[in-house]
Amino acid sequence: MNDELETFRRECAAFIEAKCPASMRTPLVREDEEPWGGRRPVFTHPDTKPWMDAMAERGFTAPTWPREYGGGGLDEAHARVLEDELRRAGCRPALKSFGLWMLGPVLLQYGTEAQKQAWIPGIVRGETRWCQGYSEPGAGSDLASLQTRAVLDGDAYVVDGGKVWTSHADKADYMFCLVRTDPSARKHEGIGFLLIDMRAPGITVRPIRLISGASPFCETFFDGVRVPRANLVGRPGEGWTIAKALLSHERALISKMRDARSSEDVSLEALARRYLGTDESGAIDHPSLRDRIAQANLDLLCNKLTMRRSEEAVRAGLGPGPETSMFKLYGTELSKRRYELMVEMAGFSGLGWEGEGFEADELVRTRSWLRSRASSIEGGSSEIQLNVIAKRVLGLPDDPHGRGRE
Amino acid sequence: MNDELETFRRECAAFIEAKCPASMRTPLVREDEEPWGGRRPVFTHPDTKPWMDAMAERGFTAPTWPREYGGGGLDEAHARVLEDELRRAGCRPALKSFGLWMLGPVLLQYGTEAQKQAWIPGIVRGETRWCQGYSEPGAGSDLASLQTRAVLDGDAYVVDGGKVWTSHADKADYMFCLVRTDPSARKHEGIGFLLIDMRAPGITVRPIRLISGASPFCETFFDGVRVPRANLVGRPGEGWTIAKALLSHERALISKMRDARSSEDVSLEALARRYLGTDESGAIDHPSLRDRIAQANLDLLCNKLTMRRSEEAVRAGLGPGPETSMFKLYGTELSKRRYELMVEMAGFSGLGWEGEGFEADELVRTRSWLRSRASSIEGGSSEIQLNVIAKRVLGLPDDPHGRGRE
Amino acid sequence: MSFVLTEEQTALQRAAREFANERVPTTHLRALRDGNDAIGLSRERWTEMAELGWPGIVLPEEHGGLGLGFAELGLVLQALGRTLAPHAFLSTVVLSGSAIALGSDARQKHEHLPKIASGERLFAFAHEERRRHARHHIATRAVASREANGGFRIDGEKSFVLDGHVADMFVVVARTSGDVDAREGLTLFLVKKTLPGVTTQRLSVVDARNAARVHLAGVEVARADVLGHVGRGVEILDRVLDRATIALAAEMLGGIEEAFERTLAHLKTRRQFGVPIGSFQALKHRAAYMFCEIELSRSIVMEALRAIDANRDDVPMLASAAKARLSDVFLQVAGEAVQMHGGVGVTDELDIGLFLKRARVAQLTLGDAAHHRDRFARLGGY
Amino acid sequence: MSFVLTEEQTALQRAAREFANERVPTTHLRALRDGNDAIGLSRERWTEMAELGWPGIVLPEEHGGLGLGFAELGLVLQALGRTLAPHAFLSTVVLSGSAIALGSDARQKHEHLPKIASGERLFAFAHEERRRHARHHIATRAVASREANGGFRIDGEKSFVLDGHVADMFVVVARTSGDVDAREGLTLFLVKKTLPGVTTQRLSVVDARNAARVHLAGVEVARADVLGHVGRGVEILDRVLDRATIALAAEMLGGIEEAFERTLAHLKTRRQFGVPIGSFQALKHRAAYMFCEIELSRSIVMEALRAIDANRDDVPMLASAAKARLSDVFLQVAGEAVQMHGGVGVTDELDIGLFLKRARVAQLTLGDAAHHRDRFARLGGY
Repeated sequence: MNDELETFRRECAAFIEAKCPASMRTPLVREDEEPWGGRRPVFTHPDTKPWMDAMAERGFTAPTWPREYGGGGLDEAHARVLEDELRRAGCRPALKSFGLWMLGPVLLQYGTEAQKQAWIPGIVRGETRWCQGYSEPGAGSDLASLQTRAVLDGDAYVVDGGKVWTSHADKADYMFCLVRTDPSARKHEGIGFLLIDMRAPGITVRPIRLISGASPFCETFFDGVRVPRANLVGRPGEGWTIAKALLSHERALISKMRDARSSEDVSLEALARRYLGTDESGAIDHPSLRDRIAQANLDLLCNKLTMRRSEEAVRAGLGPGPETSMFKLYGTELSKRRYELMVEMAGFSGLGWEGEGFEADELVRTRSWLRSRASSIEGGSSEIQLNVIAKRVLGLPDDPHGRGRE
Repeated sequence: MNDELETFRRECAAFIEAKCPASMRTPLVREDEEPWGGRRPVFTHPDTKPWMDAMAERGFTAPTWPREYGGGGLDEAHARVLEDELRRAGCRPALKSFGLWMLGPVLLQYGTEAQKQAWIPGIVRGETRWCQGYSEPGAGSDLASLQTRAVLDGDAYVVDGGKVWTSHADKADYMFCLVRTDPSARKHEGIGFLLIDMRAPGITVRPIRLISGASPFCETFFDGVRVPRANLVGRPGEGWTIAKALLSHERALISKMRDARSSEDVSLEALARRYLGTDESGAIDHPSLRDRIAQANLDLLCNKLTMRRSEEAVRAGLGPGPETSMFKLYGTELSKRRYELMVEMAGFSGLGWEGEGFEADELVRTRSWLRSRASSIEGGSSEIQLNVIAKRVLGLPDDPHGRGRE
Repeated sequence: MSFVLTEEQTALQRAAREFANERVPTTHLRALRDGNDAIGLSRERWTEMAELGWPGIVLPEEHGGLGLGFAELGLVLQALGRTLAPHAFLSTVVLSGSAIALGSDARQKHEHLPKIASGERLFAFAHEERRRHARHHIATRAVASREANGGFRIDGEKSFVLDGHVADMFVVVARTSGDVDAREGLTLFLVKKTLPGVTTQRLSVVDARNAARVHLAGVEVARADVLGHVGRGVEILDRVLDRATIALAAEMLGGIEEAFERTLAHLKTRRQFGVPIGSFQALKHRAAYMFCEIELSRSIVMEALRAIDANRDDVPMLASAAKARLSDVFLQVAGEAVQMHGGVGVTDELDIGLFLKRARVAQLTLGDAAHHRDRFARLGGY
Repeated sequence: MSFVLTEEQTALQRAAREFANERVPTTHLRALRDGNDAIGLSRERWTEMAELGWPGIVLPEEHGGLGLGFAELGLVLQALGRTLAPHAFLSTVVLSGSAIALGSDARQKHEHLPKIASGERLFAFAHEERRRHARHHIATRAVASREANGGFRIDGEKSFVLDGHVADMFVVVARTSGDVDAREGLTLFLVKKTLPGVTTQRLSVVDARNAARVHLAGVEVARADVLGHVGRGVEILDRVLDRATIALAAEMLGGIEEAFERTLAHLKTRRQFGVPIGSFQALKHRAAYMFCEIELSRSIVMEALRAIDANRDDVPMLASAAKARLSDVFLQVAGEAVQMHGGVGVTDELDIGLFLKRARVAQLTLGDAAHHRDRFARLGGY
C-alpha cells in the first residue's frame, strides 16, 4: 500500500474512532434498528442517526460518488480502504438505501444535471427513501411486458396501473418506476423511467402477505397520478436500457442482502447436535441427515471459495468471470436446501408457526424456511438464471421462439 | 373359467407334457442357447429345435395369428390360457424373433394377401430371421429424417444409404427397412416400408462396439441394392404410418427384453452383504449406500405395482391408463440407478474389465452397468419419453417450433 | 383385480370429492386458521361426515360401522387431502378406533366404537414423546405404575398428539415395565380428558392443522380402562401405527394430486414471453418426472390399503414403503408447485403454499422418509 | 490472490495442454488399451514429461526437482486429465515421492528423489488392502515382523495399487505393532520390486488405466529401508494420502472440463428436428446446472492445491471436500455427457464413454464421495 493510501487509512481510522459510537460497532441484529432514513425515519437506537449523519457529512455513505452531489469522491482504491477500516472496526452500516444501491448509480449515468442536483444529495444524506416499481401483477419474469401507462398531459405524466413486489413501498418517499410511455412502440421500446412521489394523490399501497407471514413487499396502485415531466430519467423510450443497468445492481444486491440474513450464519451441525444428538464418536446420530449436512456445508464452502475467486479476478483486472452468473442461482438454491435441512432435523420442533410450545428461534426458522422459497423466484427466478447461463456463458443457441427470455 | 377354456387348459398341459423336453423346462441362462431360428440357425442345445418345431406346428409360436398363415388362431382368452400353462410349466420360449414381435403384426395389418402368404409362415416356424432397419447414422431421435433412398428402376427399388443400431443384422436373413421413396415429399411423407433380403449384393454389415464391449448392434450399408418392388409393404408414402404402428410393438418389447436380463433379478442387498458386510443388528454396514439401496428397492416395488395396476386396468377393459407412458422411462432410469449401486458398492471389485483378479459375475456386472447407460437412449430416449408424457398425458402445449419432436 | 375400483368405490370416491369441494374446500381451512378457531377443527363438519357414515367405514357393523375396508377409507382421505381439510380420521378412527377394535374387550368396544362411528366422541392417540418418530415406534418414558386399588397412575408427557386438544378421550401408551426402548412392557390405557392431571397444550403448527402436547401428571385410571393386555401393548401399537401411516399416505396422495393438477393448470394458462409457460421444455420435463413419481405413489398407497384389508403379512413393509415415498414426493411436488407458480406461489393469497406447509408436517408425522426407508430395509433383513 | 494464475503458471498450463494434446491425446490411451500393452503406461512419454521437469515440480531443487508447488503440479494433472492420459504422477511423485520427501532420511532422499525427478525410477505406493478405501485410511493387516538381523519380514496383500505392476520400487505400508485399525504401529518401507517374495498381478480395470494387486510373502527388507520412524508411519501416511487425494481431484477436474466442453460442442452442432439440440430448454438447464457444479469444483481444487503449498492445517478437510465433490460431479457430468450424446455416446468409437469409465474408477480411488463426506464431517467435529 502506498503512502498516500496509508495516510488515508489512518484518517479513516481516526474518523471512525471519533465519530462512530461504541454501540454502532456492535453487530446489527434487530431488524427495527436498521438505518433506512427517509422523510419519516424510524431510529429505535439513539446512536443510529448521529452515525448516519457523520458518515453522510463526509460523503462516506456513497464513497465513490462525486463530491458535487454530496458523495465521497473517492476512487476505488480509497473506497476499499474505507470499507476495510469500517469492517475492521465492526461498524454497522450507516445507511441502508435502495437509493444508494440502485437508483443513484443509474441517475449518475443517465440523469440530467438538474436531476442529479435534485435527487442525489438527499440519497447520500439518507433524507429520502426510495422503492422500486418494476414488477407488475401478471408480468412475472417477463418484466418488459409491463402495462402501467404514463400519458403526457401538459407538463405532467398521468400514471395509471399497478406495481407489485415493491419492498417497503409503504415506507418509501419515492418510487423509481417503469412505465409505458408509448403503447404503440415495440415491447422493449416505449418504456420510460419515472420518479414518483409516493405522497401524490391517487396512489394506494397494500402490503403483501407471504406464505411465511407478513413481508416488506407491497402492491401499489396508480389511479390518475400526476408526475412532473421533469421526473422522467433519460429519453421516453430509454427506460428499458436504464432498467437493465439498474437490474445488474439489484442482482448484486440480492446476493448481498441474502448474506445478511443468510442461512450461512447458521451452523447446521450445531442444530443437528441439539436435535439429533451425537453417538459415542461425536458424530451426529442420524447418518442420512449427517451426510446431507456435510454436503450442504461442503457446497457452502465451495460457493464461498468461488465468490472469492471471482473477487480476486476482478481485483486482478481480469474482470468478473463467467462464474458470477451462477451466484444468484446457486446461492438461493443452496440456501433453500439448508433451510429444508434445518426444519427437517428439528423434527416436531421445526413445525411451529407461532405461540407456545416452541422456542423463539424455532419459530423464526419456520418462517425463514418458507421465506427462502421466494428467494429462487424473486430478482430473476432460478429458471431465468439458468437461461442466462445457458445463453451468455455456455453460448447455447436460443430457442427459435425464445427471444428475450431471460 | 368356463368349461371350454378349462378344456383348452388341459389340452395345453397335455401338449406341454408330451412335447416339451424336460431340458426346455429349465431357465434359459446361456445367451447362446436362445432360439432365434433363421436360415442359418444355431442350436447349441439339442432339444431347442424339437421344442420350437412342436410349438410352431400348432401355431403356438404366434398363438393369436390366423391359422391360414400358420398361426394358432386363438382368441385373447385362449392365448392367455396357453401363456399361463407355458409359464406354469416353466417352459423356455420356443422362438425368439423380431418377425414375431414386430414385423408380423404390421404385416397382418398392412400387407397384401400375397405378402402375408409369402412371409408370415416362415416367421411362425422360425425359418426366417428378421432385423429392423429404422435408425440412420446422424438421425438419432429424429427417426423421420431418414436419408436412405429407394429409387424405382423397373420392377425393383434400388436402395442406397445406411442403417445403424440394427440388432443382429449380421445374423438376420431379412431386414424390414424404412426408405425414402419420394425425396420431394414432406419429411413424414415419402417414406416406404421395404423388406430386404440380406443376401442381396451391395449390402455390407459392420458390428458396433459399445462402451460395454461387443454388442448385437450393427451398421448396415446399402450400395445400389436391388429389392423387388413387391417387397414394399403398404403404399409408397405409407411407411411412416406403418413404422409408428410397429414402434408401439417395439416399446412394449424393450420393456419385455429389459425384464429378461433385468437389474431387477439382482438382489442389491445380497451384493451389499457380500461387499459391505453387516453390523451387529444385521443392517448393511454403510448407512448411505444402505439408504440408497432401500430407495432403489422401494422404487422397484412401486414400479412393479404400477405395471400390475396397468395390466389389471387393461384386463378390466379400462384400457391402458396414462401410466403406461412412463414404463420405458422409469424402468430404464431405475435400472441405471441399480447398476450404479451394484458397481459402487463392490468397490475395487466393481471396476474389473476382464482377466484375473475379479470374479466372473463382477466382470459381467461391469459390462451390464455400462450397457445400462444405453437403455435410456435406445428405443426412444428418456428425453423423448418425457416429451411424450408432457404432451400426450399431461396435455402441456407444444413448443411453437417443436412440431413432431417425440 | 385389486387396483381397479368397484362401482361402489367409485361412487364413494365421487361423493367424497363432492363433499370435500363443497363442504370443506381450502377456504374452510383458511377460515379456521384466520379466525383463530379455538380447536382448528369443525365438529359440525365432522358430524356431517359421520352422517355419511365415514368415521365408521372400517368399523364393524355390530358397533355402528359400515364394515367396509381401508380401501374405502383411503378414498375418503384422499379426497380430503385434496382440499387440506382438517378431520379426525387419523386420531379418532384409525389410531384410537383401530386400537379399540383390535385390542379392547367387548365392553369397551360397545362403549366407544358406536360413538366413534356416530361422530359424537373424538379420540386422540398419545404415544409420541420425542421430537421425531423414534425407531421401533416404542421409545416410551411415560410410566404407568400400579396402584393399591388395582388401577394405574400415569405420569409422562406426549410431544405431538394429533387432535390432542380436541379429544374427548385419549388412548395413552405408557410403560408398565421395562426399559425405555423395550418392546415388552407397554400398556395402552383409555383416559378421559376430564381426569385430574390431564392437561393439553395446543400447538400452532405451520400447516394450521391440529396437534397438541399432552401432560399426564399422576393421572389415576382404573384397571377397567386398560386397553388389551398389560405389558403387551406393542402388539396393538405396531398394527395401529402401520394402519395410520398408510391412511396418512392416502391423505398425502390427495394433496399431491391436487397440488400437481393446480400446477399443470397454471402451466397451461399462465403466459410469459408470449407463450404458455407449459411450453417451456425444462418445465415440461420436470412435470413429466413428477407424473411418474405420482403414479408410483398411487400404486403403493392402493396396495398398502388393500393389504390391511386382506390382513397381509407385508403391511409393515408396505406402510414404510408408502410413507417413505409419499413423504418425499409430497415435498418435491409441493416445492415444485410453489416454484412453478412464481411470485404468486409464495403469497398467502394463493392456496399452493398451503400444500407445501402440509407436506412438511405430513412428512414428519408418524415417521419421515429416512425413518421409513430404514425400517423398510430392516424389515427386508438388510 | 491465490486464485489468479501467475504468468509462469499460465505458461505451464499452456505447455501442459499442448503436451497432452500432442503427445498423449485420448488416442494414446486407446493405443495402449487396444494394443494390449503389457504395462498400460508409456515410459517413453514419462521420460518426455521428465525432460520437461514435471515429475520434479514439487520436489526440492537440491534433489533435482523444480521446487515449485502443488498449484503447478495441479495444472499439469488437470491437462493430463483432459486427455485421460496414463501417467505415474500419483504413484511415483505424489504418493511415494511425498512420502520420501516428508519422511525419509537424507540418504534415502538422495538415493530416490533425483531418480523420480528424472523419470528413471517408477514407484508404487502399496497401502490399500480392502475393496474400498477404509475409514481413517489405516486399516492394515500386512505385517512386518522384526528379524534377528534388525531387518523386517513383510507378509501381506495389497488390493489396489496404482501402477503396482509397473513400479521399480514400492513404498509399502505394513504394521509393526497394534491392531488392524490402530493409528499407531504402522511403518513405511522402501521395497525393491526384485526382492524375493514380491509378486504383482495386473488388474484390467474398466478405465484401461493401471492398478495391480501386490503380494508380499516373507519379503525381507533391511533396517535401512524403513522410511521414517518405525511405528509412526501414520504421520506420513495421512499427509501423503491427502496430497494424493487433492492431486487426483485436479486430474478429475480436467476430465470433467473436457467431457463438459465436448458435450457443449455437441449440443451446439448436433441438429435434431431441424434445430441444434442445444436449443432445447431442458438440455440447456441441465447444462447450466453442470456449469455451476463445475465452477464450484474448480474453486475447491485450486484452494486445496494451494493449501498444500502453504502447509495449512485445513489440508485434510479440503482434501475430503475436493474429493467428495469431484467424485460426484465427474460421475454426473460424464453420465450426462453420454446421455446427451445419444446413440453415439454409448459406442466405443466415441471418446465420451472413456470419461464415464474414468469417472467411475477415479471416484473410488483414494476414497469415494460418501467416504470423504463422512471424513469432512468428522474433521468438522460432527
